[in-house]
Amino acid sequence: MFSNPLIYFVVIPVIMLLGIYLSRNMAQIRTVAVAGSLALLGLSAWLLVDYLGLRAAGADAPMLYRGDWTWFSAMNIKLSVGVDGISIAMLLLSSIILLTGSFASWKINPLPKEFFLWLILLSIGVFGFFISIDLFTMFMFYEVALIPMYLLIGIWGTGRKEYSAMKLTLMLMGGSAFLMLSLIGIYYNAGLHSWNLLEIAQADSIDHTWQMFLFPMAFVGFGVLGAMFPFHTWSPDGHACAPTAVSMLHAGVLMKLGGYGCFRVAIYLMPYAANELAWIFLILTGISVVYGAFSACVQTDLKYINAYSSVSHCGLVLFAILMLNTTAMTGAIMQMLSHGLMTALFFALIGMIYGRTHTRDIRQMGGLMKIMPYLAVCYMIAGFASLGLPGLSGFVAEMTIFVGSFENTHTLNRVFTIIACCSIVITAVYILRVVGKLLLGPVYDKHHEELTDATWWERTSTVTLIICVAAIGCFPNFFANLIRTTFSPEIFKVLGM
Amino acid sequence: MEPIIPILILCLPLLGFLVLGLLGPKMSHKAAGWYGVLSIGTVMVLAYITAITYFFSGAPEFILDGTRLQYVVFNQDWLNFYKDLTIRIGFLLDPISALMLVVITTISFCVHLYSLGYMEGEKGFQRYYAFLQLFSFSMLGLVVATNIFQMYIFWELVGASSYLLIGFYYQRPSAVSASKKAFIVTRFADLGFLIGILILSYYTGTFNFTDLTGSVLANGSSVNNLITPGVVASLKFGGASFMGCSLLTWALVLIFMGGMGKSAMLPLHIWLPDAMEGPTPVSALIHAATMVVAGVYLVARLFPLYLMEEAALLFITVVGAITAFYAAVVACTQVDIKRVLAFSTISQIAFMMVSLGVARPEIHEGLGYMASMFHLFTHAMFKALLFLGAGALIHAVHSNDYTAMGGLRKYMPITHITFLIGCLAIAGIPPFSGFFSKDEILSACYENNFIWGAWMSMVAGLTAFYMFRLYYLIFWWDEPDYGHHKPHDAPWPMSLPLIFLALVSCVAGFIPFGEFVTWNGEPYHIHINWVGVAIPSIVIAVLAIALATFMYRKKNPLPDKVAKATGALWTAAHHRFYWDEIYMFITHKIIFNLICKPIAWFDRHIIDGTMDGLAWCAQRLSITIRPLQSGNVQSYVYVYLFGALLLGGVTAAVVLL
Amino acid sequence: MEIKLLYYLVPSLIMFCCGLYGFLTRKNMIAMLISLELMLNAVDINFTVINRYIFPDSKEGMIFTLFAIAIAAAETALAIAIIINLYRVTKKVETDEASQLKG
Amino acid sequence: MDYSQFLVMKQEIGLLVVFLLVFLYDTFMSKRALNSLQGVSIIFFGLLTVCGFCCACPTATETAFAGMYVTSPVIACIKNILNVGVLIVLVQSINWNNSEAQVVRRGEFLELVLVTLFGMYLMISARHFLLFIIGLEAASLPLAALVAFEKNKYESHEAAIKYILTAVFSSAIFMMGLSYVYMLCGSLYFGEIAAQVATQQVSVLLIVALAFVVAGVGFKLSLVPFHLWTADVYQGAPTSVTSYLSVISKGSAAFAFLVILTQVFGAVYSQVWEWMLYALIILTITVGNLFALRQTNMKRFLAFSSISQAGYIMLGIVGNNAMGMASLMFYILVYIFSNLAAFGVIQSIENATGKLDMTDYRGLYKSNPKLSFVMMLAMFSLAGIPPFAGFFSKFFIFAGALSGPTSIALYVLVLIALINTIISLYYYLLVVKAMFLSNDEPVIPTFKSACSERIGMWVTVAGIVCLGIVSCFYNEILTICQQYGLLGGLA
Repeated sequence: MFSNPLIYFVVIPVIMLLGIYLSRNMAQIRTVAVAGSLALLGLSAWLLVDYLGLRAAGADAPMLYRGDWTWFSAMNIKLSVGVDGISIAMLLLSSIILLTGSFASWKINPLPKEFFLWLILLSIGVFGFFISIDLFTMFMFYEVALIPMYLLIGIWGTGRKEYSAMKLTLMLMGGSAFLMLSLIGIYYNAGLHSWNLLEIAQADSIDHTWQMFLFPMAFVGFGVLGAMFPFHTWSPDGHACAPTAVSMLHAGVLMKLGGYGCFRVAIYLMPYAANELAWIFLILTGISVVYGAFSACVQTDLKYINAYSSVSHCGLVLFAILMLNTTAMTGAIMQMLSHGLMTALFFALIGMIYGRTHTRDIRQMGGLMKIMPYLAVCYMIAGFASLGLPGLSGFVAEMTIFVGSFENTHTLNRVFTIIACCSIVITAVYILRVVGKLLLGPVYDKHHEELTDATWWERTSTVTLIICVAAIGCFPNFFANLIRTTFSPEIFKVLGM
Repeated sequence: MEPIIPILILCLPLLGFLVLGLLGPKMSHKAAGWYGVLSIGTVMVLAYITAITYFFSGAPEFILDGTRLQYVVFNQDWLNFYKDLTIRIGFLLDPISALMLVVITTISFCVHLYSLGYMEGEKGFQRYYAFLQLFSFSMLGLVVATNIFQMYIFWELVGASSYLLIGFYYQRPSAVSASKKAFIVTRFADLGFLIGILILSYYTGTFNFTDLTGSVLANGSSVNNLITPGVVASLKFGGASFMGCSLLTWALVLIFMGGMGKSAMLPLHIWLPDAMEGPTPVSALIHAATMVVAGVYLVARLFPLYLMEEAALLFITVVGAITAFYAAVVACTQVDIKRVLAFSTISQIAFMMVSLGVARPEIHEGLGYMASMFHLFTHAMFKALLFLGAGALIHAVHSNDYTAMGGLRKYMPITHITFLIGCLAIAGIPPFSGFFSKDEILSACYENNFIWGAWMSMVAGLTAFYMFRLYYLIFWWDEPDYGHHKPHDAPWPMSLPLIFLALVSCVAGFIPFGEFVTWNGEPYHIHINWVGVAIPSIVIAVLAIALATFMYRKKNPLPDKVAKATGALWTAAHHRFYWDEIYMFITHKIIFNLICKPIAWFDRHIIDGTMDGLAWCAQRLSITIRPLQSGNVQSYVYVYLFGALLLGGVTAAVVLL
Repeated sequence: MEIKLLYYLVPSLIMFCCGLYGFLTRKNMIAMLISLELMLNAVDINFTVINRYIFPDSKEGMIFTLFAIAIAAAETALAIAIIINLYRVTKKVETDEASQLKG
Repeated sequence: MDYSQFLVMKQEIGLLVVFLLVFLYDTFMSKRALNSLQGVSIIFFGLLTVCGFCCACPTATETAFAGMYVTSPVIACIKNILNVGVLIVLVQSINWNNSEAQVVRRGEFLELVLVTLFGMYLMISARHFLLFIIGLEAASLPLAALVAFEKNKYESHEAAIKYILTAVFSSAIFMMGLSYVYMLCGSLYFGEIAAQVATQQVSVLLIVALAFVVAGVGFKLSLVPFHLWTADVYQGAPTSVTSYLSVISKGSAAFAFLVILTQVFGAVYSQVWEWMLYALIILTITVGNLFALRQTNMKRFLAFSSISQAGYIMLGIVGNNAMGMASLMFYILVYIFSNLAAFGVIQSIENATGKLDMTDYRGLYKSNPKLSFVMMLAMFSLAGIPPFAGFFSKFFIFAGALSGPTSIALYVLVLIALINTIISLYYYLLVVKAMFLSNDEPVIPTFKSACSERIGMWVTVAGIVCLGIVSCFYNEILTICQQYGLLGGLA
């Protein structure tokens, strides 16, 4: 079991949990958190290289590093792991954000130990989800990732934290209720006595009528986490109240679980229904894209702006997935990466600004460029990434999505593609509105003039993220190939390509 | 051709941006400034070498049987979508890109040099140079694009660097809002561009310019006769149409929409006057000479495609003609000298657009195309000259308004002479460069349709009038009180570019432009139609100048009277025909108040309310059924019994009936 | 006159319902207990006569009745004990009094 | 008569022996020795539990007394599960039972508990309604005495009187229904009734009788609408008794319910009681949840939570196969551990400070981090959050419910149940919120729980953490059920 590298994505966090449990002071906690996340990052980087090597050497299985360990033998539930390019991209993303999140919560207070314990439990869920290919294990890790949010927001959050934490948890769990039913339904209706999604996809034996019933549930179940309209309402409140690292991890990684799940489970296993019912969700996600952007235009709280922006961007992910072609799918995964990184950057910066000014209301701030140029410049870069400036990650992802979506010749798809394209303008509006209000112009509050610029750990965190954002933006083909060339043969069959 | 020089042309400015951006704060002003100047100077030399090689080496890859060819120096895959649909980053050499290389690097170099004096001592000097370098990089990338998506990428980048430079004085709210406006308006236009690209690329399966336009070019000069039906079909997307127009028309019009945004065509022009909030050298570089002509360049780049859809060309012509007239009228009434120049820029770019719009292969072998490019070239020089001159004036009197100027010819002779040369050039007085290019444009217009010719002649007259109005108001008119610090000519880094550009404006007209740049690469021999076009337009220009002299040479009440007499028209023109107010109304009142706010309200109250409402319902329900648990054991038993009987009764009824 | 099964079953049902009625309406717990006893006895009658009339071969019903009687006695004893305890605390044996735990 | 038949009843006899030993110890030992009474009985009972796992386990289905009594690995398994639960209850109650007010009655507590357990054994093993009734009453009546245990507390009496009156009423109804069944089938043997039901036409009488039987057992299980006594009794009874009532009594009743429905009335499943069960499940889960929403008394809150949990347990019956049965048993097992963990904390706090209200739990994490941690795990497990055992039991119970022939109605039922888990998550999180999120100064001061209570909590926490992740428990139960379940052992 321990000869499989993937298992260490769960083992390392478990060791981190132990380490933090045994730590006596803040320095030790930080050491464990940073060392552990570095180890995870190293592991994912190694995995990336090794994976590409294996693929280049001709490994053409849909998933590599496969491992199966029987768990509940009677139900044939296994701990099955395996990764393809998409999972690796997600693992890489998660470890980067965990690392930067650890830096961003350098001075977390109160109860630092508990904070990191929950944060790492959350990351266990995330990593476990991305390496699993067994529906049961996947679902279990999915829920593991959800529940620490309640405490993380509830204890360390700000504002209406109790309400938001409760709303977030209940809505996400509501989604997972649908999901659970759908997964059990898939298991029984596939008739394979197997939870392994590769086998189910291969057999494609789910009855078409049942697909029509199970697909919407799976899609909605994951869609809630992917902030699909009208189930997105947990996101603004939740993000607004969450502490920095949690916002980063949640918007950066957890919301990606939704998109990943929609792709991996809903569409992969039920292609017939995906084809038949895509239009419903296309409308919903298309609305998400524009709706989130418009909503962001009038918000005054930085985190709300960003949360609505996430609704819009994540809506684009689901939107692209529903286009059911490789290009759009590639774009969706790139958008996940891109959005994960840049939104984490955003939330990190907002946390840093909030830590200094003690307000997130853009009406009460202004001219921060003069006071804290480093943070302001980073914010601007994040903003540019978000509005899709070439050279940063947002652009390549969105363009891939648009080109891919336009490939779908159905009129409805075309119309919604054009509607979705409009988001690039609206995004520019709200991003520049914030930049203009917050960073530029005269200093609003004279008391702010004494504030300091970023400290070294804040710089580490932001620089890491910016480098990643720029890397994707400058060398997109590397990532596109990583994702595209590893679409397993089944998916091509599914999509009729 | 070795790719090393082209790569350096692109990389040096990028490197400059990174070095100045990252290390700038640690550098002295002087070091940063000179680094920038040297960097762009090197690029200029390299660009000249490239252009000269292209035009004059006569190598078979550049010219074949007298026809100039498109030559792809390098083309690197950047992002592959599907099949052959790939974004590449490359370097395309052809007449117009070589021309643009020269124009951009020249103006950019002048501006870099000029800024050494103009921006001296400004806070953020290094940042300024970094942005200039970024802009130069993006603009160069744009003009050498080998495919439409590369163009789009750099198109966005120039937009961003324009944003950064307009907002350079970021503590000034007006600069911030101007930069925002510029970005958003052009972004909106880019939406059209993007959709156009999507349509075009989906149906043709390629982004490459050589594939898109090459087939047309390869089949000879006369599109309508010689293209094989198969090529037409593939480019016309098999006859697909939408709302009465072919999809190709839609694609081309949408792409042109991107050009309308960048080139400030009506109704997307509103950002350009505001963009004057940026430092004046920036206005000279970006908002007069280079970026704003990107739209023209885009149309020129895809010109063979446009030829296939005359409807699209007609659209361009109409938009250009209206814009040209509108901007010229507004320019007559503005107070801020930079705004006058801005509107003049809009008007002149519209000239180029019209020229492209009226160009047809059968009319003087596509004269309009050549004229447009010619005008682009000369306009870049004299408009940069005018802007830099304006910068020197502003530098001297610390105000943008002509009311603060007057009689400056005595104090600032170099500025005066160079500015006058610029005015003469733009007014179309021979032998200055503007005359030649404008003359070609008017010829093309007249050849296409008399109406366009007459209309554009009128605009040319207006141009001469407002430019000399400006000239007189600055350098003659009445001298305000300058106090102790009399205005004086600028230091040499600022004067040198002025003199250089003035010289260029004097002689550029004699370049046999048609030998180098034509729509299909075959040389065209310029001949001036003195009787039909040139003489009348000179006469119009002279008359207009005379009128301006009469009205503005000395302080007199005539201008006020004229303003009063024309009343509403003058006020409207002064307020730029209320376009800003209309936009304000649409964006704030309609989009912000009627879309964004209701959506936000809907989200908070309906969507969120539904979720909270579900919770509330559960709570209410919980309270409603509370009496069930009354505490009295007999009521419990009632419920028990009732439940048991109901269970049995209903089941019996269902099962047995 | 032949005494049919029904002649037993109907009265026993009536008895059961009387007990039910008493249980639901009487406020005094002792009275309620008596009503309960009535119901249990109705059940006993049922078992006995069914055994006697329909399935006379075995004695299942009879034996069941015997046990049921014993159980009923135990229940009553226990209930009375608890009622007495309650009476010690509250000096009342009405059900209305014993309804403080609710909601 | 062949007295060797008694040997089949190994577990019952063992229990009787333990009961007698405790009784004798209680009666004849000196006052000082009585201080260790509960310890001694726990040791005895522990031995019995261990024996139940090792040596007393039948390897096949065995019957006695002309088929009135049956035992099989499945039945032994459920009894063992109950034993474990009782053992934990006994350990947790040491502190309370040795308290001054309690000391005169401490022997009775143990003896009554053991007697009720004996009744439950009979209920589970019975294959004849006479034995079943005896078991049922033996399991119910002593509980009334236990509920009334705190003599100087008014609530205890009120709870007891409500319990005994409803219990007797319910058994009257049950027996009335039974008399009709007897009339229709002529026998009280499960097997014979089942044979008759299978051959006869469905009649009104049968349906009414079935409804009455369901009501009678549903009372024990506190299914809505037969549940109204539950909250009051749970609140009024001593906490140890409440915990016993909520897990052991409920667990045994659930299994008995499964046996009666599937073994006796299995033939009319789809015709009659499938829909009854659907209605009951939906009502039970929903109403239980809705009431639990606004409770502040912890015991009352857990009472309503246990009502809705009973609804989930019922889902195991819907599957009507070995998988469903195994899921039901596993659910009971996990539920025992989760609920007892919660009650352990409540009891510990009640013993130390007398506080029982959720508002008193505010800021508990600051003063008693370990207790609140245990409570949180219990809540998460009850709510079905991974990686705790509750998640697995819930998943399996849903999977079990859907394992039968697929019908859309079944999916809708499960969907409603799943949506209800969100409501339940809400109120479980309310407890967590009070303990962790509240910024108020803690009402409950820092204290050290008694050793026994801590042992109890450790055991339950271990169960919460391990039962799910370590797969052998569920695997084992499912294997037994598949081998000796409906077809082999019970028919």
